[in-house]
Amino acid sequence: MDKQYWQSLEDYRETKTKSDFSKKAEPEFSIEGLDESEIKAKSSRRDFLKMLGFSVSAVALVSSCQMPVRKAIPLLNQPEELTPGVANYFASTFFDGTDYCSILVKTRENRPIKIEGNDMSKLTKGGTSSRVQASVLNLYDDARLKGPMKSGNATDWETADKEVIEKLTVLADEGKKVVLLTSTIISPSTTALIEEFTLANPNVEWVMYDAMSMSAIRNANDLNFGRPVIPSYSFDKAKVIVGFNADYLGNWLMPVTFSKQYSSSRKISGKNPKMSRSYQFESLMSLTGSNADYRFGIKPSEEAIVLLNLYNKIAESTGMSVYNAPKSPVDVTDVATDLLKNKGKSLVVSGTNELNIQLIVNAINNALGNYGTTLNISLPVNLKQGNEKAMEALVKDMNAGKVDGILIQNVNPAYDYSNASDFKTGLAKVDTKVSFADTMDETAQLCDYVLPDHNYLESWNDAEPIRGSYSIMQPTIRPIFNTRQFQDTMLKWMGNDGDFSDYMENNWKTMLADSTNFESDWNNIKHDGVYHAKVESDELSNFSAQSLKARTSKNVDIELVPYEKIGMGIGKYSNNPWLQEMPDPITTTTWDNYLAISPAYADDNNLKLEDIVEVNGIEMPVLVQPGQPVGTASVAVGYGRTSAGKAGDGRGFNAFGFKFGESITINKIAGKTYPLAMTQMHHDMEERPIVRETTFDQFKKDPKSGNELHTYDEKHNVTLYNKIKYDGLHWGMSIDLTSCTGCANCVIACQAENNVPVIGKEQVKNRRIMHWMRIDRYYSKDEANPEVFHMPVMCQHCDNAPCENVCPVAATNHSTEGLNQMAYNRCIGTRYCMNNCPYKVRRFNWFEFVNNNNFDYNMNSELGKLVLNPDVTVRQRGVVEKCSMCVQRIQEGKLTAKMQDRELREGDIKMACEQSCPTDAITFGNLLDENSAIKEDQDNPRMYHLLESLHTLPSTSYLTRVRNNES
Amino acid sequence: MYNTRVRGVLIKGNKSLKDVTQDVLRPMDAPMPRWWYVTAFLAISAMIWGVWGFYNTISTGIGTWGLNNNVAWGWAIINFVWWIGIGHAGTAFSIFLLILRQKWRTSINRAAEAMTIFAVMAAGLFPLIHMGRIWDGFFIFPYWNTRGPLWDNFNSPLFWDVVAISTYLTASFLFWYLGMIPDFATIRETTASKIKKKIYGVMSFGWLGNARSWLRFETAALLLGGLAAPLVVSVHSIVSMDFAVSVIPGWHTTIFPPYFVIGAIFSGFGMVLTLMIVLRKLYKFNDYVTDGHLEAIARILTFISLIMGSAYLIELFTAWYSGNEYELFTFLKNRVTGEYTFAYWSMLTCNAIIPQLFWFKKIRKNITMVFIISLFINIGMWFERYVIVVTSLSRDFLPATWATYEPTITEVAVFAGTIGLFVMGVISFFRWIPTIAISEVKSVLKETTTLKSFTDED
Amino acid sequence: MKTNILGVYDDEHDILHAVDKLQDGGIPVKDVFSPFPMHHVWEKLNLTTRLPYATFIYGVVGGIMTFALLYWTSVVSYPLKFGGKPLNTLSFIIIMFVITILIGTIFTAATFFIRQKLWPGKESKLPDGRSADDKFVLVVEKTEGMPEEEVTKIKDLLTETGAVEVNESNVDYED
Amino acid sequence: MIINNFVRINALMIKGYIFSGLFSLLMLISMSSFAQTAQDEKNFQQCKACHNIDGAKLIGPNLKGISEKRDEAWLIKFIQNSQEMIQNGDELAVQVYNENNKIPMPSQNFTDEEVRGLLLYIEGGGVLPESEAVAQAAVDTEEQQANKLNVAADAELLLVKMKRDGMRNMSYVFIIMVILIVVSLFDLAVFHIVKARWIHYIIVLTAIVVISEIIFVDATSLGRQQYYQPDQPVWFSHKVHAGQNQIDCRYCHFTVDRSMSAGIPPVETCLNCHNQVKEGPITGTKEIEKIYASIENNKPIEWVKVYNLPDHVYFNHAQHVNVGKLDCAQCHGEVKEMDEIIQIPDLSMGWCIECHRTEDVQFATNKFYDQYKELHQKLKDGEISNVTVQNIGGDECAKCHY
Repeated sequence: MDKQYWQSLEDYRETKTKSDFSKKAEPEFSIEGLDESEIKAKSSRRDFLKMLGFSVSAVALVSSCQMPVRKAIPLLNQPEELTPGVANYFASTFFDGTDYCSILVKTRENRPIKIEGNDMSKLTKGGTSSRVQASVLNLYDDARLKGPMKSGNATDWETADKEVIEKLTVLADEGKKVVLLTSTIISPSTTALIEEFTLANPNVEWVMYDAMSMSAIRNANDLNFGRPVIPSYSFDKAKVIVGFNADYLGNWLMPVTFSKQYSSSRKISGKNPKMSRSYQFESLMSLTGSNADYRFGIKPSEEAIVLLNLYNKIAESTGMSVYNAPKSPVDVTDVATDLLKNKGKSLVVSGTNELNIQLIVNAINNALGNYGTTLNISLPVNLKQGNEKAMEALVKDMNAGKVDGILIQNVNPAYDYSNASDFKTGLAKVDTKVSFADTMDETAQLCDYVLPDHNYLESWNDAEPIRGSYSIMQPTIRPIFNTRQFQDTMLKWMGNDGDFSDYMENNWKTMLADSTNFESDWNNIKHDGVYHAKVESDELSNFSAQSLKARTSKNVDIELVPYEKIGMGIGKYSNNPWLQEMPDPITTTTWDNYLAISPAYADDNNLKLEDIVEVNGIEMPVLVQPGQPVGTASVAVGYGRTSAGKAGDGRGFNAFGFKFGESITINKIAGKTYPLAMTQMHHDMEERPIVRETTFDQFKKDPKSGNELHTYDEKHNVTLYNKIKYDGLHWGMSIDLTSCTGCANCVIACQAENNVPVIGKEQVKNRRIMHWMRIDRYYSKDEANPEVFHMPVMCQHCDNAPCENVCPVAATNHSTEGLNQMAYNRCIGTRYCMNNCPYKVRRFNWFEFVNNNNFDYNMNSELGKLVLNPDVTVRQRGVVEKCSMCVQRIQEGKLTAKMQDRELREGDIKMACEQSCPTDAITFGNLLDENSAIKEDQDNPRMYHLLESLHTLPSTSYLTRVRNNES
Repeated sequence: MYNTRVRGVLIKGNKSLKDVTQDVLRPMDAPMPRWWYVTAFLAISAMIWGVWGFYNTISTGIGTWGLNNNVAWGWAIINFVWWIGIGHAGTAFSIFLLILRQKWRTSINRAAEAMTIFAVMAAGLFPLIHMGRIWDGFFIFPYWNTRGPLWDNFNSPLFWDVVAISTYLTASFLFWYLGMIPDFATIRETTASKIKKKIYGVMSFGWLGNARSWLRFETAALLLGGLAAPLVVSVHSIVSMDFAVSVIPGWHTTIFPPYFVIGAIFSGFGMVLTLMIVLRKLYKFNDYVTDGHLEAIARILTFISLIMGSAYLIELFTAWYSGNEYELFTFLKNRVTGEYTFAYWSMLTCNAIIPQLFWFKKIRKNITMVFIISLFINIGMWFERYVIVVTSLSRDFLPATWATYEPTITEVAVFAGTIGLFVMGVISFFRWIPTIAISEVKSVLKETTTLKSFTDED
Repeated sequence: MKTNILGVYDDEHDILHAVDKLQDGGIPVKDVFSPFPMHHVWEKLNLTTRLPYATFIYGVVGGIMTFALLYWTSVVSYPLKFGGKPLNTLSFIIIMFVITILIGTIFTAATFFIRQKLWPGKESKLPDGRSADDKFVLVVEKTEGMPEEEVTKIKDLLTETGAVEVNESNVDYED
Repeated sequence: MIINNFVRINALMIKGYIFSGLFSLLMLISMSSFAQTAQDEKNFQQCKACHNIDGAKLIGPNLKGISEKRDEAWLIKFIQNSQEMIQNGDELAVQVYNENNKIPMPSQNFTDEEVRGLLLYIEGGGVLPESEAVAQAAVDTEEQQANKLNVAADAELLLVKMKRDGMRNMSYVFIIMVILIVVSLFDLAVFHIVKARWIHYIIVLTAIVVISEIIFVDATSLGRQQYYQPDQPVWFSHKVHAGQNQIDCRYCHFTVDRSMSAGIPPVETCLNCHNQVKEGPITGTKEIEKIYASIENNKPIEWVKVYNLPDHVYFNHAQHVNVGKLDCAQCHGEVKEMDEIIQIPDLSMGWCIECHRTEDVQFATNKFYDQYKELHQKLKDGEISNVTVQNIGGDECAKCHY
């Protein structure tokens, strides 16, 4: 173990001993096994090897020179559960104020290195999203605050506590208004704590704020059912799903849960396959729209019209009141018919935060009898509790000088509030400003005190995303910095010296009042990470119909649609280089946002990719987006952070100022361009059989439909040599293109698992992205409303691998288990294999991506390197790398089986991409195992290999894309 | 080798043996001409720039080049193949014409062989520099090691390349040097300078020139030539296998070996033509390198150009006839009409069309025109490699991965450096080594002067 | 000390006649120095070389050795699978072919240099330096105790056949 | 080369064994003739660390009346190797083990006679007859014993020194060779002192061959650390612990059969015994003090890692020790004879592969291998006689490099 690093880590937590709040001492951070990764991090050895190659003789002369001494530092006291070199998994919960996910945290030597999905959860069912996958890197973010700050200077907790408590006491005594501004809080214990706090301090008002609010749904349900709630949705029970600007597979409410549900209703298997049908009406090309069976482009202002027309069509046949509606721009008869055919088994959702629209949606769902089946009001979703009315009032009050103290937790309105400048001027008028932000974000900068919260991987918490579904967040690492959990701070201020984990446990004692053995139940819950309480659906009050209306659509030039990108969301993780570099599933753009305009508009106005336009005083690059409805433009929020950190600052522009459906004028700035780094520049399949598709009807008639070429190729492929025979093990993977939504969760999962470096915008622009797996996206048919295909491509592990033949130094060859192995240290970097790979899945280390100031991302930071997987080599400059089919996982699985003296079982080994796939599109297993799922996929009539006419005999196969539509 | 019948007069001006010695050696004794310094300065400048390119590449990484995940080979491989092609002329001249008993080669083969050596040296730099980890480059040799021992992949065309090119360089060098030994002895015996006598004495290996040594010499030369003859075919065939063995559309084709060999000879002859015109101009070797020689080369070039043209057509035909959509796309959509039209049509024009001008006797006889066309051939052959390497890679099977390629300044620097190296090598050769094989010319002198003029034959 | 009688000729045809004449006259011609190879002389002097046989053996041995190496390394010593091909593949032929030539070339050249006793910096012992330029030199050994008239006869014969100069030389060149 | 060194090391060790064995035999013969001698008291020093004869219970139980409580044969066996008995499932032994917090009693290198003497000594309450006490002072065997035990280690150290000096000599040879080349070339070109030129050629050629060999060998060993023996922060003798006291390797390196890393024991593991054992036979209290210092200062001991693998290699101890049933000594050499650890193999890839090619896997016993149906069939058919690691892909890249 390297000394320097050790010391610096010590520095990081030199004050830890002082803050004695975490009495459940997590084990010491450093142990012997860590050295593997450590060596990688310092790479002194690699430098040495480099020297070796350069001048052998010169070095040989002085070969008495010493090798670097490596220290192995054992633990003073080794905790029982910790075995150096063996990974531990802890069930925990990801919740950042917006997204919820039940997770397992993989730790090595007590440092989290990977997030996996938790199969025990009934909500997320082992799925994650790219943001969840990348969140582990936030833990090792250099931009995190190292300790409490006062007016921009470091202070200590005693001082900060003393001063803040003093101020708050004064404010309380004077009865002046203090606002606790938080993100949505779904933790019952935290809620209890905050309620206790507000009870003790009646001058404190608690306001929850969401950057992208969904309060209209709550308001509509309040009107319709008398309950201001968001119902829980069951996409799995719906036969027909109609979405209106609701990107439920990407960003809307609970994308992981919905993806699981959606894909489960579209799994084609068995003798009588069933498949749901999805319609999507949207004003931009969203991930959901790209996967929908039918997609319609509408303007934001037309949404209400279309919905009302749809309602009228349904109402006509169900005998409900019909309202006046302008003529729909889209013919909704077919949709209505389809919905009516599936009454009670359909679902209509809208993502537009407009009361009127949500009322129509509710009315339609009511008319279809979907309440109680696909929507459940009595099991409400606790996410998105933010109320923009309250927020507006707060900003008004602040500006009026009516607020004297503000405590800001987990929100950044100075950046993401639609009227951020008002918020900022208001904030300036507040006397006492305390932020609990863990980085010096835009809001924290304006605060007097910044009392940094733990990262969620360092915290205790619980969550109740949907009534009755609980999950637990537990720390998986000792706090790296001198931070303190927000809840602990609250407790401290309330004069409670206990810490939040005790508070939480007590809270759970009351919640589990019936429990006969709390200790064991509580331990079980902590072990599983989730707890599903038995909830009785309460009686549903009658639907109280509201009058519905729709204004005629505006006749303006362009209506703007702000949206969240799959990776970046609301910009909270702007400083996460993994997410910044994650190619957007639709546009494949990295590192930037842009104004997406329709091809027709681009032609008319002579705009092309990377041109710069000006909208409302903001200059932005243009991206021509097929499928962007005419008369609309869309722009992603979450960019343009100014105080996020090295990776996030100055990326793109801030689009939070734009309102949904705002009409804009686009002014071209002639002669100026702005480079956009995209990972894919050609969007047409060129009529090649790459993604094979069929429709569900055709599939039912002939399961081989769309895949006729497979039979042809199988028959026509001849070979000089015999096929390789495998004994015992032959790893294979299959990817169901029908299930895959292209959400890119797997891309980040792979990056986290395999130490894939981040290379920055410029190199992405040079088409050198290092991701071992990419998601190819093709458009076909109509440019104005194309069909979209997502296809994950990684190394296909061909049995007749073209790459293996051409490596002169035998650095890549075939294993007896069917893997195409790549020995990095043998590679001399001729790049011949990259050329000869027809799938172009091999990656070259064009530069040294580790410890290189030109690539100042997580691998150039002592802290950031802690996320590296110690089982995977960090590749040197000049070597080729590629998907290894997570061979470290294979080896680990085999070893476990051997140690347990048993044969390998299905599910022993899961690939990083497979494990957390929210749609279960990826299957991995032993092709020689007759009973395995992968074998079943191999025999599936939909199975084909990518570019199988080349007779590369890949071990990875694809299943035809089936769309449930007519064309 | 020496005593074969000759078709016409090879050496004009009724030279005596003494004249030959003096004519060839005169430039070596003359004071350094100004053009030599100017050229050397330019060449060394280019080499220094090239060294910068090398340094930049090795210290920072291949990322300093314009390559990307899809186009992993670029200028380095293009230039490598181009240089290797040029390097074919020497052996082609010496050995093919030797086998074909073409006597007129005697006044050109030395220069052509020298060109081979320097071109192959320049070419050899590219596989080196283009390795990602040049410091581990020794892995490519199958030497006894402590890794198991772990050997190489003998299926890899790159390994064949390494073997073929080092063999070619070795064989060419031995052949070249063997041929120079008698000439060094001539210098040793005729020069007035003591230093020269010493140096060339060492280099001449104590050559005697008696009957037995001539017998063994000629046998050895014939044997080396005979051994090297298949190399001329095999080296570029193997280079072509770098492409032909792969699966990439536009590469994966059986026509490549003959097509590459012909192309190599084409570019090699083109370069020989360029160099001989310069040499003859500078050294006033008009009597040795006669118009007849140039015309003979021009005629050969015309013929090869026709082969090249038909190869291009056949490529298109096979692409169409195969019905393979990837091949079709690469040839018809990408090369002929697509993004790389310019390169494709430059190649076609320079290689297949312009040399057809040699059909006209007037152009054939006009040295300036011949010189210009020879330059076009060199450029055209460069474009041919560009078309092969870049167009195929940049748009292959999966459209999602398609990427374009543009060279960076570093790649240009490396190329310029190798040109500098080549030029420096050639002018050093001009300066310090007899540019015409004295003994060979002498052997044909007597027989040819008495016959009908080679150039006036029609 | 060996002494040689040298006849220096200007013309290659003259010296060929001279060789014939001398041999007809029963005078053994020891050697002929020329600026370029002359087949006729070799025939007259009955000179042969076995270099081609050596080359053939080098080639055969080289080819077999190469195959042995390739086979041993890729099948016996460390078998690795590449691209679904058998361990012992056809592509060996290419390397065998090239290496055979390489071995043949290097060893032929080496044999030539060794046999001819040529090495860098070897002292050259030419009886007459001009034979490397434009003269043809006929060498007749003046054996120990060769009668004077015999010497004169040879010298006359040389002059007769067109020698421009007739000299005696003590240079002991190694043949 | 590697194998040669192994053989040499082993040969030296064997010499050491024989020597020390003879020595102790002599000692024993001379001692065993009478009971309750000074030697018994000496031997009891080893017991004293954990046992009182009378008084408070230390790590182990009190020994008063032990001969009556337990059968003598059982006692002898237990004292000589308690671990083995426990592993063999001797009920009483397991019971004793469990009663004493599962701290194993280190095996004692006593003969039966010695143990009987010890038991007599214990019976007598730990007091020597007066005459013996006098004799004890005369026989100061402690030093001798230490010397004896060091013989093997000395042999090893000698080898290391030889190797290191050899390396240094190699660089001298290198320089001499270069000088030789220069001198002979000068002589060849300028001085002509030696007339026969073939002598020059032979000298130059030989020198070139030698130089190449040196460069090749040195370049190969670059980045390797064969015979690496760094000074450790604590002079810890594996010979005393693993050799003399026969503590099982896994007692301290306890993660070896479940983790990739064998694990360096936390200081608390040391304390299990060194709570009581406060004085060592060789260094006295000096080194053991460091354990207490570490605990007191809350600072772990920074051991220097000896067996370092490059970062592109993945090695798992559990795979080899637990699954492959390899003995530690197979890779680490006779640690039991080393004071400070020295790296025996060169840890080259060839060294790994060599073993993978020859070593059998637990093909018949481990159910994991049942899935290799073809191999099982071949075994059955007698096509192959054994299954080595190589047979199941043990020489493939991705088995270790990923």
